[in-house]
Amino acid sequence: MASKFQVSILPKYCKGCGICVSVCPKQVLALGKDKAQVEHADQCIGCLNCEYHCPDFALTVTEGGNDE
Amino acid sequence: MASKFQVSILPKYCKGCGICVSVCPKQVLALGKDKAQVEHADQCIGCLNCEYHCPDFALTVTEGGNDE
Amino acid sequence: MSKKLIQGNEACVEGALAAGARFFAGYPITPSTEIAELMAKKLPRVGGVFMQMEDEIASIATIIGASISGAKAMTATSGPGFSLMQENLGFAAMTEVPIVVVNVTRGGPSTGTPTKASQGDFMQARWGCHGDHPIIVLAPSSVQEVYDLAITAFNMSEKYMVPVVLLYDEVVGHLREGVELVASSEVLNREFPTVAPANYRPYATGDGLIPKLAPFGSGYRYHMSGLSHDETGFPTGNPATIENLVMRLNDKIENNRKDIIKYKAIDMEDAEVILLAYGSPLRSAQQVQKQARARGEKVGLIQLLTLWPFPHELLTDVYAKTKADFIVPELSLGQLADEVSKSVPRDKITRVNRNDGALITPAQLEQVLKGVM
Amino acid sequence: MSKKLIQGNEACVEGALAAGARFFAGYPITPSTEIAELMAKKLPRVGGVFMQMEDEIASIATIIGASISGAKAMTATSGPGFSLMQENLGFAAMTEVPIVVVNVTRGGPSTGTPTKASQGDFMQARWGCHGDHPIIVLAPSSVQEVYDLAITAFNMSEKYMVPVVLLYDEVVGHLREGVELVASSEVLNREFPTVAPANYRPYATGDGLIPKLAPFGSGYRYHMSGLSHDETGFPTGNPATIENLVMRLNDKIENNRKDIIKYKAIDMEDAEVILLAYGSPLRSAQQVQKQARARGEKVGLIQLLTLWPFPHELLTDVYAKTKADFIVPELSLGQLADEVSKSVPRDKITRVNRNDGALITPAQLEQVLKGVM
Amino acid sequence: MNYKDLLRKDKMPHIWCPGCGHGMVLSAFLRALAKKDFDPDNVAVISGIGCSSRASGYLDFNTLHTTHGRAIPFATGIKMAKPGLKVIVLTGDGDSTAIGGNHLIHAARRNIELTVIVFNNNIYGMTSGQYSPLTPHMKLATTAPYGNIDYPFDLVNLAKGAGATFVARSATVQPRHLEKVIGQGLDHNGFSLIEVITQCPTYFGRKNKMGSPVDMLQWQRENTSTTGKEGTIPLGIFAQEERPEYGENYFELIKTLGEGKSGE
Amino acid sequence: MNYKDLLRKDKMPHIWCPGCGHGMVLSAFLRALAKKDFDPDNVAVISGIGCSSRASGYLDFNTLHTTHGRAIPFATGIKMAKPGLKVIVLTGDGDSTAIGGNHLIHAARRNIELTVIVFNNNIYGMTSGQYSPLTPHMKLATTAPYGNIDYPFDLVNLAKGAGATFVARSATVQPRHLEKVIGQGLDHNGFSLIEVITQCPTYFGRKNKMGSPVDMLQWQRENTSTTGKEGTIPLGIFAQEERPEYGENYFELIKTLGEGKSGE
Amino acid sequence: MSKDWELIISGSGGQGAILAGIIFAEAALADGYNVIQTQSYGPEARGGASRSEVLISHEELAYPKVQDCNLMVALTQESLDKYGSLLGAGGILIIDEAIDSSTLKTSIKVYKAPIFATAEKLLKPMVANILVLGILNAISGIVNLEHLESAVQARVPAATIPLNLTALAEGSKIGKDLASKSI
Amino acid sequence: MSKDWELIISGSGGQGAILAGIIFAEAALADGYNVIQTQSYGPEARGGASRSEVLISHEELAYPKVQDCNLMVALTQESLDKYGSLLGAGGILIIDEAIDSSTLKTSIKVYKAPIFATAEKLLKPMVANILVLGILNAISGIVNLEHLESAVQARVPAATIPLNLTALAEGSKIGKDLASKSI
Ligand SMILES: Cc1ncc(C[n+]2csc(CCOP(=O)(O)OP(=O)(O)O)c2C)c(N)n1
Ligand SMILES: Cc1ncc(C[n+]2csc(CCOP(=O)(O)OP(=O)(O)O)c2C)c(N)n1
Ligand code: SF4
Ligand code: SF4
Ligand code: SF4
Ligand code: SF4
Ligand code: SF4
Ligand code: SF4
Ligand SMILES: [Mg+2]
Ligand SMILES: [Mg+2]
Repeated sequence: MASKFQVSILPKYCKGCGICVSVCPKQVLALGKDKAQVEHADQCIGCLNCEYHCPDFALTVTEGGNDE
Repeated sequence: MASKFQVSILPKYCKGCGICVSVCPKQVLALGKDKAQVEHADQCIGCLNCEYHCPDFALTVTEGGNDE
Repeated sequence: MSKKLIQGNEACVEGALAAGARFFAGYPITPSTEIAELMAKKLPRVGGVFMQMEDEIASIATIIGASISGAKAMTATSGPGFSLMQENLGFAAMTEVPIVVVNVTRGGPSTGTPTKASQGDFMQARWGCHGDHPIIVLAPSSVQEVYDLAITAFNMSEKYMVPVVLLYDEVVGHLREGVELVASSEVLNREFPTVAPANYRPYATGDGLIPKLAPFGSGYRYHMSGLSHDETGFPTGNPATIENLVMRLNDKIENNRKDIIKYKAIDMEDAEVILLAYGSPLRSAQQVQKQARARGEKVGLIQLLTLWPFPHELLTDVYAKTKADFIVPELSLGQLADEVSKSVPRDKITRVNRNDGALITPAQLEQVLKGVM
Repeated sequence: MSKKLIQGNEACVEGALAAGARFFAGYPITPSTEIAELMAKKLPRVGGVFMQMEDEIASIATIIGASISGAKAMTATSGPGFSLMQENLGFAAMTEVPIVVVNVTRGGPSTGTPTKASQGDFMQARWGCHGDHPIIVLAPSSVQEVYDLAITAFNMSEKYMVPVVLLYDEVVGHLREGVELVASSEVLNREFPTVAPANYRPYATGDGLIPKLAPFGSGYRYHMSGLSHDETGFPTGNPATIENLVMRLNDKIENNRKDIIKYKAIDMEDAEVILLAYGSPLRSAQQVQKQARARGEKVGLIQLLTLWPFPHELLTDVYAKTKADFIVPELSLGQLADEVSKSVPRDKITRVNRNDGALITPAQLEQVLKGVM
Repeated sequence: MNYKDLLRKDKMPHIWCPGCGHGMVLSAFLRALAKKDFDPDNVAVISGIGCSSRASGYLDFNTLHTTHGRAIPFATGIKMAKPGLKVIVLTGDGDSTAIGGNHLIHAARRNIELTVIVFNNNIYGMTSGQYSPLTPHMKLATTAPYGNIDYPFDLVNLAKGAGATFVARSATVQPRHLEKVIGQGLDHNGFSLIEVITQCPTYFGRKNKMGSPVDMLQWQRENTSTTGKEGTIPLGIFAQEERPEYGENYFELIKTLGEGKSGE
Repeated sequence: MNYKDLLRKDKMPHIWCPGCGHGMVLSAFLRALAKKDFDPDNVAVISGIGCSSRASGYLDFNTLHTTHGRAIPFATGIKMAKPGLKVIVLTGDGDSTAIGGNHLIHAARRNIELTVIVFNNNIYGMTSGQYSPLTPHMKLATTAPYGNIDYPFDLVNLAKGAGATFVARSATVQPRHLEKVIGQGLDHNGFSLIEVITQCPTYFGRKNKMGSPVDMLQWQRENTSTTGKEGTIPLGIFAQEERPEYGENYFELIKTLGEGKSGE
Repeated sequence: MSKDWELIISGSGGQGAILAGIIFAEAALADGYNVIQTQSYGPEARGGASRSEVLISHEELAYPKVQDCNLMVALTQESLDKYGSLLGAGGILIIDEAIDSSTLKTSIKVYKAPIFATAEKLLKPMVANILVLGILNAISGIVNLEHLESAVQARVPAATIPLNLTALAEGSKIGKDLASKSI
Repeated sequence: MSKDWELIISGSGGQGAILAGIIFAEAALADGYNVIQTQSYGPEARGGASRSEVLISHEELAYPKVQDCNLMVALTQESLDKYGSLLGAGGILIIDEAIDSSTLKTSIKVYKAPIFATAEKLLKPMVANILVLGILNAISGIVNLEHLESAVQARVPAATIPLNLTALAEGSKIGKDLASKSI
């Protein structure tokens, strides 16, 4: 079942530091080759930890679907 | 009767600020024309207030007569 | 209007205020301190800001900041403080923020002889800071000139978006003379951008070479940096852009030498000997030149009012026409004479130097003149 | 002994240590930082002191203090930091305390282009501080020369009791070349007083003009001051004493120009064109001169190793003999060429300038040479 | 307002290394600011020189990148000449406490309204890893190859000792706390200083074998505390005091004298 | 040893104005020093620029009159290059806390063994009466003709905040207390700072209508106290802490590395 | 009159010699002269003999310092001893009656006046500097007395204006007396 | 052999191109050549393509930068794309087998080697820079292998010496192979 939160990562900004991965309480995120990526979108609880910890403004967590 | 303390003032150093006069508990000192002078040598109790307060190293209080 | 009897340093304040100066930040130092003291009195009364800073570095940084906010801003100091200001003088030159820095010179080097006159900062005023940078240096010799050139300093600073140094020695600073406190020239203000903020590129100057910098808070949001930057103000590593920047910064002054270089040349036509000076030695030169002419001797006088850029074209020209001998009196080991030697053959220059804090007297100059004639 | 492959900045450290430097205080700045870093490693191992200070002002003040205690002391910086050091550079000049200041130059003005080469501090090195002051400036062009001139810098500083500036650009600082780490010249140490403390007058120099300053703590109790002072070191307001001091400070350098001014002049005899340079542009000039001679063209080369005092006598002499055209390549708007113009007619000087951070290439110079020949 | 809209998008991504904490400080600052009522035209951000001081370039305000250590006096001039501006200083530990130390204490003493955010990564990042006045005793740096024998400032104590009326400390590992104290600093009527403990994995971390950025945050988690846990670096607000602001005093004086009146 | 024998008699009388407190500070300093066991050849006295900084010239030691504000780094170099010297800095409130503020806090932080005596007359005496960072709020000065809107440092707090291990305050009106705390400062193994409240009758006193030097001392008597009397400026020792001295740490390091060994 | 005046007023630190010079220069300026005023500055100014120089001319002035002093006021013996030799042959000297001028060139016209005695009579010795301006002007006749009065009013503290004007008037009287006697 | 070599070694930030250049220069110095090594410095050095230049000659060297590159190692496609055009006609290029060099001048002699594959085989991709030195030297024959070995030993961390020497040997082998094939 889809989460009501949408996590998006700007690959152009992401530097793959892994901080978001480490602070996500739900293992939503994982490090791909050099960049973070969303692995378990459905698990996101919208805590914003990832976005607030990202040093590169690469992450955005929005509520509701993809409507904006 | 003479005091056992000797107060000497170096006129070359004294700038007549009057500080020594103000801190002497025994009115030993007075301001003359532009310089401090010893007025009541016999009253000196050797408290050293005057010497310690003099900004100009002009005052010396010594114990015993004039022997050195 | 009647003349007022005021000191050089007072005239500096009056001139600055007349030019629209509304911000002063400084740190006291002899023999410039009266400028700060008078500014402290006068600025709050005209709604301006006076700040005494923790040191000279903060002083110049603060006035640059004030100018970035749109104020006409100034500081005043003497040699030791002027040395400390060099790094940020270069910043103002690089970012093209107009400021006026007054250096009332005293005997050097180092702490030297604080209460006596010297002209030992002549070269420093041009070359004190690292890197090729633009600058204008003006040098009054009388109290009236201090007033007038203080206005000119602000005008040139705003017009060319460049730091201007007003340089005069202790004698000129403390002398009292009658002065007409009427601006001899129109007050100029920097030009502001007219394009819409969205299209604004602060350092896009076109052929005029002079940027129109919007004051902070005026609706133009942009970036300023002391790093080599492009037209948008952002740092660049592009060699061509860097070369253009360095060239433009200097060309905006060099291309306007005619407007910037001020001097008075008297009795040049038939001159066999020319006295060339600025600052307090100029006063002796004036007297001696007058006396010599009265005696029928063919002596001319050049007074430099702009020191930098240096008027080489004038000297080359005058020398070509007159082949005159030059006498260069200065309160320094020969900084001015050395610069003159780029345009006038070394052996045509007679140096009169004094470094003891006292003035070069007319009598001393007469002696030299006799030797040369 | 075999050569070691090291960077210019490493050679600077090796040279300084070979010259006996045992004190370094500095503040990091690109492109000089490797000097501080290497000193931090090496000095404690030879019983010397390394200190990282709060800023450049503290850095130079601290090494002057260390030198007053008898240590051979040095700091290293780049343009912005060098600007901040000017006031106290003047103090060292005035009190005659030997120190060595390394300025590894980068693109200016202001923060400029920190990682690229420039020669924009040429004039500042001579004139950056207020007042007429003595100074020596040396300029290596190769890693070996950095090593050798670092030793020379300490030697001259101790011999003439004057601050010495070692000036080289980023390229020379970061270049790696094979270097023989063997002092090419004897290590000199300052002379200490021999008179009894009671008769000691620190600035009584006699004809040699150079004071024998006792290190603090060596049994001579005396006073040093940046105020104009007499032979005893105490402040004076006496005009004649002040004049003598300013003159002596400068004469001790000027009278020894022969010993101080180092240069290499190659193929002068029949030269029709002379390339004149220092620092990284010299490297291109070397190559081009060789190539030109190989082609049979009468091209000479002058490498300046001492920049200040400037070798005007050499240039005047060479020009008088050869009437050659001069080509002056430099990473600046023309500071060097302008100085040359005091000795060589302006129209005989071809300027090659570059301000974009890149080097003047041999190809670029060949082009210019073709135009001149 | 979305805090990311305060960035100059065309300058992004920023130049900071992967995992550098400076971006986290910037993010918290923008989030705090975005919650206030303000016009970006009236915000000025001033910085010195250093990795952290590159921050100003990424922000869509009036931004000024000054000389090393001098951001505060530049900001002082900007503020005093245009008191309506909200003036913020973004600076490094080296920029603000080494070469800029004097300006910091004097601005604190004057109580001029500037919000100063110190990106404290315990090192000079920009020049590749020399120790700073905030590098802990015996830590390694390129200029402290045998361990740093200097003692660091406690920046909170220094600012308080100088008379600062608002002093706080936070850390990148606590982005919400950080955002909150920056927000309070921004609201303070007077000089405010927020020290932010942040990580430089490239130099401080590598030299001192502190592992990845994630490890460095873990170190922060274990060694800082908002509750004063024994043996940790305390985070929180350490001074918050009302004292008339410098500009207020000054413009009050002008009013008293009567603007426009001349003479004595 | 008689303290007056430590003066350079041929330079006396000194240039200070009648009733200037600077001579009282100097006298107390010499009395304190004279009680110690020392060789004048191994004493170095460093000063900056100011009326107070002229003090060095009157003392029969190794004396150095430096540039304005920089006495402390000069002293640092002298001390580190010759650790056997007893190095004392005599400085003014302007010299040490305005232009020299940064060096002061950094020396305190490092805990380098220097005894710094600040002649605090609340004014720039030498340049004829401008306000200093220690001029009280709303007092008059030539650059504060309408009253000083700046707030002053509390120098004791500043030094403590910077990490100084010995901090004291005394006043010229208390020559015995002054002598005592200077003596303790001289004995301290590390950085010591003694602020001395002193009078400048010529500028601070005259501008602020404080009367004669005698009146100014009376003001001190009423407004300072060694017992923490409410509403007065406290005198006494405010920090006295043992922490390894900078030079000690450094020369220990050298020993560990093995002097004379080369290479890594 | 187109004679150029080169005036030196000297005294000890607190006597107001410099202020007197400024006031006199200001009066001369109001009178239509070109004027330059300078003063000794620096260590000398704090205690010791201090000196104010005033150049007064209908011609344009260039060099700002006294070259041939022809008018001098010395308020103390010390200052006369220090600067007296600068006064040229035929110059005018105004001094207190207690001062000894016997070592000066004989061609100098010396006016001795009861400067301090009169000032003390006015109960304020500190007005001696203004009083002496009255004498000086009465003897030299350089400026219009009204201009001198205005200059005094403009430069002394408001509360002391009446006192200083009285002193100036006293000085003028003494000066006229002396001048008439010496004719 | 008195041919002058102008070598560029380029790669991405962390690959050790600069160290490789220094080691090769050091070996050449030991071999009796004159050498100059320089590198790209500044923003480029932090991530992105980095570059080490080495000039090697029996003549004295003056200008310190590459003018006519005749020998090039590129460790990444990005660095070849950036610097490839600097390699002159007839020059030698050494690249990983995965890199595309099709856009270069045809006269260039391209040696493609399994650089990263071999390095990974040694379990340490980070030794690619040393491995490539082996290839480079085997193909160009510039320096005595022993000098190259000593230079490696002097410049890599002590713990990694054996590994790096193995990499160098591997590289030499590959280089000899390639050289022999290309004859
Ligand atoms: C006058 C001057 N001195 C030195 C430098 C070199 N410099 C640039 S940034 C810096 C230190 C930066 O450290 P910090 O402020 O802590 O910022 P970080 O890079 O760690 O974020 C130094 C020493 C300079 N640019 N200008
Ligand atoms: C770089 C520099 N700036 C300014 C001055 C001018 N100056 C000399 S002493 C002084 C202030 C002295 O005040 P303080 O240290 O309190 O000493 P005081 O005279 O009051 O004893 C100033 C501003 C200077 N000499 N050098
Ligand atoms: S924290 Fe940001 S930069 Fe780091 S990996 Fe996650 S998205 Fe990428
Ligand atoms: S919002 Fe929270 S749960 Fe969702 S991805 Fe981010 S950190 Fe994980
Ligand atoms: S205190 Fe000293 S200077 Fe003052 S009057 Fe007494 S003896 Fe003279
Ligand atoms: S020693 Fe005491 S009693 Fe004697 S004169 Fe001095 S102050 Fe007076
Ligand atoms: S060097 Fe350190 S402070 Fe600078 S960007 Fe990289 S991680 Fe951040
Ligand atoms: S001016 Fe003030 S501080 Fe200076 S000597 Fe006079 S009284 Fe003392
Ligand atoms: Mg940092
Ligand atoms: Mg003071």
